Amino acid sequence: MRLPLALGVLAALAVAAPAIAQDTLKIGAPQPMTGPDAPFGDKFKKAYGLAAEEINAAGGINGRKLEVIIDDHQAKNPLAATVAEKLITQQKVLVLTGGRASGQAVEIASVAQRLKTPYMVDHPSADIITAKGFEWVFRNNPTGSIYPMAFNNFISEVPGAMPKSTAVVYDNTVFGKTIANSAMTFLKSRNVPIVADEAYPVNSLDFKPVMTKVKATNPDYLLLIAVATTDAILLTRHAKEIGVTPRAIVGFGGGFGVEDFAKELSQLADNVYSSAAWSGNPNDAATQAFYNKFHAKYGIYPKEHEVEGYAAIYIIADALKRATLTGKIEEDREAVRQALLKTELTTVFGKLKFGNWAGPLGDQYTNQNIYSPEHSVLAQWRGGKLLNVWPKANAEVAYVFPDPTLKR
Amino acid sequence: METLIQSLVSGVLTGSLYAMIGVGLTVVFGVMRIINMAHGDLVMLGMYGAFWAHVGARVDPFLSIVVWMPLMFLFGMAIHRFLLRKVVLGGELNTLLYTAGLSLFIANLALFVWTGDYRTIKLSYAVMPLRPFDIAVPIPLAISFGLAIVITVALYWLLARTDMGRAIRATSQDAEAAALMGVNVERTATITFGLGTALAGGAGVLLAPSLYLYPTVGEILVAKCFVIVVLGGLGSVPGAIAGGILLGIIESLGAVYVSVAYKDLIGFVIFLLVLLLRPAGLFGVGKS
Amino acid sequence: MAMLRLEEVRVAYGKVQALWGVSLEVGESEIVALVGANGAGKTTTLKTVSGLLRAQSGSIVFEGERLDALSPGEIVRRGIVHVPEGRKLFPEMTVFDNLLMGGYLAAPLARRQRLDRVFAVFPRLQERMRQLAGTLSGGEQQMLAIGRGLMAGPRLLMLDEPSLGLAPILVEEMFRVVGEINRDRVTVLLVEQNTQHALALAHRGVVMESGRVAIAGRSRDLLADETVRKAYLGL
Amino acid sequence: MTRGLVALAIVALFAVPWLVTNTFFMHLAIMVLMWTALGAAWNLLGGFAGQVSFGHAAFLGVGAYATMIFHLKLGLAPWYGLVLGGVIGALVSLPIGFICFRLRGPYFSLATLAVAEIIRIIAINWETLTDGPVGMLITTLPELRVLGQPVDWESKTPFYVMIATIVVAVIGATWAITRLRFGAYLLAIREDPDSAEAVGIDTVRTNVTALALSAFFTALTGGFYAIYFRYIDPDAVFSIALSVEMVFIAVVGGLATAAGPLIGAVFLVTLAEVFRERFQVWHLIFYGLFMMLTIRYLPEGIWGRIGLLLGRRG
Repeated sequence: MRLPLALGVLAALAVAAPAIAQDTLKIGAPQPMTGPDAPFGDKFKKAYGLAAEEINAAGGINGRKLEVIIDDHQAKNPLAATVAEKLITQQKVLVLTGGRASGQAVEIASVAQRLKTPYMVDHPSADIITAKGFEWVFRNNPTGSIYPMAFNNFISEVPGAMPKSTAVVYDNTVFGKTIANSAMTFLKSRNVPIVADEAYPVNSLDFKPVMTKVKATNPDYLLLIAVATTDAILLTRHAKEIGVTPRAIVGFGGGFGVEDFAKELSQLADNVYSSAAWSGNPNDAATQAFYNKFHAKYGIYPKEHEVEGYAAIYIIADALKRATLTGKIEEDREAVRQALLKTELTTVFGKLKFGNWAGPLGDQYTNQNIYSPEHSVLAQWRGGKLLNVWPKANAEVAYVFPDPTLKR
Repeated sequence: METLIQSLVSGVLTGSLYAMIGVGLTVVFGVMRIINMAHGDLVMLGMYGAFWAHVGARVDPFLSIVVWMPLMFLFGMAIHRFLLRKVVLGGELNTLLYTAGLSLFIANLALFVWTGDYRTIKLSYAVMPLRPFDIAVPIPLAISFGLAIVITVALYWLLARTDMGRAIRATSQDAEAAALMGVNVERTATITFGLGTALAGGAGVLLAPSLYLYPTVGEILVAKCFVIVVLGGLGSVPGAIAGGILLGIIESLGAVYVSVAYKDLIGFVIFLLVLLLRPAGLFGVGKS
Repeated sequence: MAMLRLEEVRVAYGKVQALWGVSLEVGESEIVALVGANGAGKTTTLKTVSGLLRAQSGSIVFEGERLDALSPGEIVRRGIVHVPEGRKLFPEMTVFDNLLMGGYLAAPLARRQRLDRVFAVFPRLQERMRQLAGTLSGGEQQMLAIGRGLMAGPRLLMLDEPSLGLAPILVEEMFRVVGEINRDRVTVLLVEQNTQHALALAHRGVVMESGRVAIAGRSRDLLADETVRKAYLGL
Repeated sequence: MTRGLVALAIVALFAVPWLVTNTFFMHLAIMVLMWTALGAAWNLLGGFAGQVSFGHAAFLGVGAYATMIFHLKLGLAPWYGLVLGGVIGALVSLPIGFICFRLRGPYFSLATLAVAEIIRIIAINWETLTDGPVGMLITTLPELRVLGQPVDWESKTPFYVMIATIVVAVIGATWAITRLRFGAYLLAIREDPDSAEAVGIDTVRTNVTALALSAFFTALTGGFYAIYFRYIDPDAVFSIALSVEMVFIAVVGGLATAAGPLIGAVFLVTLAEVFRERFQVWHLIFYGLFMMLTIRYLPEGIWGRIGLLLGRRG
């Protein structure tokens, strides 16, 4: 009795859904536009907007306009699945991107796989997303376990840099856990003792107690892993306040590489390392051009997230151009998937080719960018600027090691 | 030894601010028998107050407390007068859910107005901590600690020595008897809610320079509030003070000597044990 | 001319009718004993006078002024003070603070004078001034309840079961104090289970039964009437 | 007459997959039923016994994790895990009940909140069992034949039938309770626990039974969540927000009514979707406002108010 009524309401809603011109090619992007992760959703929205605008201005996809439909999942997993489902079945998008955090991305990947729609992951880093054999899921950015590779190379290749002991502090999320596992696995293989292995709940507000504990172990290296920028800032601040004095503090996660990090910490940020998925080489002309365009449009300089989002739209556009589209949505999605499989491209993020290979922790990846290990860069904060220091080929300046500011 | 002292110092400093948040919640519970789920969001408003004073008006965030506490007092009275007064009559469950809705409303309105960006207050005079006896004492936290003590003493004086304070305590112990003394119970409730809101806002102002702020920070704080007020005995002001400092110490020692991952668990387990074994709170005077 | 007059007052708790049209009068400087079995409506009557309960119909007039629409605070301001059953002290406040609460509406000067008078009547309270009310003995708590009532400067004092739970020797003391208060020209409306004692002290008595006034008259006459004693007083 | 209507409603309920072809609407219908089951399960304890639990996400999470763990670690097909998960949820609720029911009113609510948080923290950290924050993912559901036909896990129908069955079971249980002496006991405890005890009702045992029943259905629905979404992580299935939402659905629908949670879920799921669609950033603001308005002006819930109006008219 009541259910048909409810369904009537639902039907009325669906009819009221905004009508979209038939000849546009639609990309669906579930992102957190409200709730705690809203600032990140906004970064991606800006990046997608700029990319789509440029592509459309340059003639679109073989004459057809590109449209990115962002739908809000509030950083809630079930809602991410709902949104993905809605984009695929209601909005009839050809391909998905976005997701923001790994938990939501796994839901989206699962839906995309079932409903046979390509999902081009732009930022979520959990290995599980491309390690479960989902042939409809593609990823440009490195997986979590690849993040520490530049750091691993640095300590292996620089004479005397191999840690005598290491403290690892990471957030208790997929992100923190994966990177910590990867880093610790490598360190253990080099017989480096892990003197502190501390997982903190995300948004802890107070890291003085952890740092007190870390200080008591007197580590040679301090590795900090944070998915949230604020945690990155507070971890560093509290480590220095309590007086932890390792030879180097190395941060993993976007937060250690954003402008806010230096702005908030001022001199406390000096000489902190950031091992990130992408640190952008400002000397590269294409990167320069992108920086300037982005700043001209939005008044801010892009970072990791914006670069990833911007690149994602170009990757998808490239595949759409090569795919033969018939207007039958199922066939078109398969065509886009086939085109993505053949992608060979260099974006502002770096080189890209999807492939199946084994990750550093033994995961079997499918459709994971085979150049991911090369994207890992070690950078260091110098007087408010983040400069690449390793690998040597990408270095903008020479590294400062050990960190002189940490010795009392 | 140094580690132990350092953890105790950190615990007490943070705990003093927890105490202030807890006191605000507990006076409201005492008088109205409601648990205000939006209390953490009121703290958040105070944090933004300090932030905007600092960034917008270039006023020292600590100084801005003299503006924000009275404003939050009025705001709290308005919330009670126009929103809560009638709902409270509907019973505990309704009030609880109503304030949960209020919390959602305030937090998301803040999200809309201020965006979800994380913000921090950077004080030029407080980059590196003081180091008496090689123990790190961050300057903003030390200032907050001092102000929290001043505010708490003032509150104590208000409750112990003024007619208004006596009326609040009397209402919280026996509302009907207080009415027979000529106390306007409803007005007292309005004032008390204003007081609780002012304390929450004040605590927010004091917290802001040491932490970071974002519109949904209240979620994290509200769970801590519950632990604090139950440790001390719901409705008891001295209990909430002791409970706040105790929680600060538990978190600090737990993180150092057990594990950061389990420090919240320790807090909740102690919370449960207190609920079961000493429902009047650890410090005796609360009611069961 | 009666100081307090109730006419046809009806009160209900939800669907349960408690008072079915109660009419009674209290004269200036009188002690009136309100007696009757449990559930007869004595406490309800007091609560209605003091404004804690609202009458559905009927009128309550105090010195020519209607009380039925006033708040408890406004009623206290007019000199009607209700010392409730079970004392209802503020257990976690000191004796001193409890007394100050009694004088909540009074001016500071009046408060100090009344405090002196209360301490004169109950010297024990002065000794225990800093103690928490919840830690007092039963007798002391009752003294404090009455003392707190006196702090409001009552012209009509309504006492609900002041002798309840007290040892016999303290009951004597209690009735002595009530008499003493009355000698200071304070009108007293006394609800008591201890019928014999209450009527012996009071000028007039009102007997209630099932939410109605059964009989009223001079207490001497009520005590003397054998049928009243048997039917209503259980003596 | 009533019996006929109920039968008709059940037939209509199970006919939906054959009438609605749009998969997104089917998804929303499944969401509505999932929330109905959760609201109704919560209602068994919160509505009838008046024990307001703010920790029911614990049971949902336990059910979801049990289903996943049995499947991924022990190879048990998830539909068996789902039922087992329900039983485990009920078992977990027993010690919780014996602990928390020594408390009343807000103290009980706070205790359940604490228990749920404790279980969440354990789930995050006990990695050997739960895989910690990484979460658990089922990539493909094993083959199942019903009446010789293979079940098509890519369509919505099997999930719809599954959750509709759970809803009928939990609403049926609610309806049965309102007719049994057990229901009268619960209401007596809600109205006045002291008097209930005085007339010889074992309040703790009665409450624990209600909690176990409530936990069973919540955990069962949690198992369904795991199978339907195929991915769970501790923050998603143990969150406080989930617990609050269950309470809210029961309250909006009408406490201690059999049909209330269905009304509440229909209302809130559609409302949330409309708000999300129409108001974008504003939608949680409106949602909060709506929550406040409902409690202020419809404290007895939508179905409760309808019941009152009908009662008054008749």
